[in-house]
Amino acid sequence: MIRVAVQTDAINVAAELDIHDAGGHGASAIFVGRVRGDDGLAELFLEHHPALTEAGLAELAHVAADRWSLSALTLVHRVGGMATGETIVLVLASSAHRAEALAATEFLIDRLKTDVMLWKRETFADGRVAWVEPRDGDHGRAERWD
Amino acid sequence: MIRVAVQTDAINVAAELDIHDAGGHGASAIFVGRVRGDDGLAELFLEHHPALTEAGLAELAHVAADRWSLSALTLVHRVGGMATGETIVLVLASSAHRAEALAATEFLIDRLKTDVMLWKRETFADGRVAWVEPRDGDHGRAERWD
Amino acid sequence: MTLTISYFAWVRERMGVAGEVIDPPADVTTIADLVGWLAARDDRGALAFAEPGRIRAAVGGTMVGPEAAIGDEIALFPPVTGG
Amino acid sequence: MTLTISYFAWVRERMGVAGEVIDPPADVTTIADLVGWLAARDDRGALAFAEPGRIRAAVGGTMVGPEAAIGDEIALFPPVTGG
Repeated sequence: MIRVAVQTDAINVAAELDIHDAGGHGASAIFVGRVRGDDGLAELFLEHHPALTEAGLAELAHVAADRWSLSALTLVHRVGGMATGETIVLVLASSAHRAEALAATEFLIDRLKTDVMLWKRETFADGRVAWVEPRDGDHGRAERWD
Repeated sequence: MIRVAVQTDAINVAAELDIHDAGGHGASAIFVGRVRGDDGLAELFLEHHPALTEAGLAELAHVAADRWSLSALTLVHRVGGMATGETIVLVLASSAHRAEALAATEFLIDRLKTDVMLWKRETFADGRVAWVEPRDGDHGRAERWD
Repeated sequence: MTLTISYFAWVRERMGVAGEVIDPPADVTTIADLVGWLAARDDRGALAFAEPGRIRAAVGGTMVGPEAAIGDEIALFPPVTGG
Repeated sequence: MTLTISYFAWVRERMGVAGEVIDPPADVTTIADLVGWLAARDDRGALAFAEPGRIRAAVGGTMVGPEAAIGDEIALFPPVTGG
């Protein structure tokens, strides 16, 4: 069961876990990414492509499902404006075996950052606005899976 | 904030997530291990040492907190009898950076299987009872962290 | 060839529009050609495409490199930063 | 030397008790010596400790190897299988 969503509504981690968890999988690995407020950030805005962002997430999900033996996979990415502490992204991968669930989760979060049409714009408390630049390390982490 | 628990009560993943999540960490990696019922298992019993099991979990938690930069760490292991689909173990690691949260979670779940005084006994639907033998792969995975 | 182009993030901001329909000259055959042509076309193009190496593209919904052929539906955007 | 020993999992089941207080001879100085002595002591010990290589131990709350010295509080058990 693969579930992919791109949404402006807040991500409810517990509810997603409930939906995902219906089967009682042996092992579930989960990643939750949240808006960090540690350098005066007031708002994070995620710009997306109306069609290609969700298509990109769905493609990544299918690559993961082909590569690892997964019983369920959930990929939810928030877009639009969000405050510090709010959840940006949720990855949930389940398998009979922990190594598969953990590897798929790590793959998905790494590739999300380099392969899907999403752009972060930060607004700081002092009024400054800046588009986030990709970090050098992100491409290195993403390429480990090639 | 490190939280370690050994309990006979069911593990409430959503509630643990709420407690852990109070700080709004940048990245949280989570692992949920459940009782698999795929080969006729009726009940899993986890035997533990009244003092050393929790001490072993706490030691692992502190090793992880020394090794990675974590803002919060939760380690909950269930003991006693449990049915298929129930949660055996929950690992929750948070950090400002995803790589730290993911690595700490993987370390903890690998080492849990080799370093903490816990023993699994399986009772099958046909009445057969067997103590679980460690899997060869578990020691290999645990030793990656040495 | 008539192209529908959409822009995202700071490329969109610098271009001042989310997209446009254009008809570039016949010698514009690749993404790199198109980016060069837009950069030379006007001030906003010069601003948006001052550093062609920082521009990414999708043609018909597929991410492509700068030497890829142009197509009916093109998206031009900065490196992605999701997750 | 008087030792308090506790047994776990199938070691406990085969020994028939969760623990006991024992006073082994003076030449029992290591965990390996103790396991060998228990295996020779009676039928249940022979059953529980038939394969000494599969026995793990903790002394005073710390996991130790077979060549470690015995101590007041000893736990003997099979390889762990948590997680």
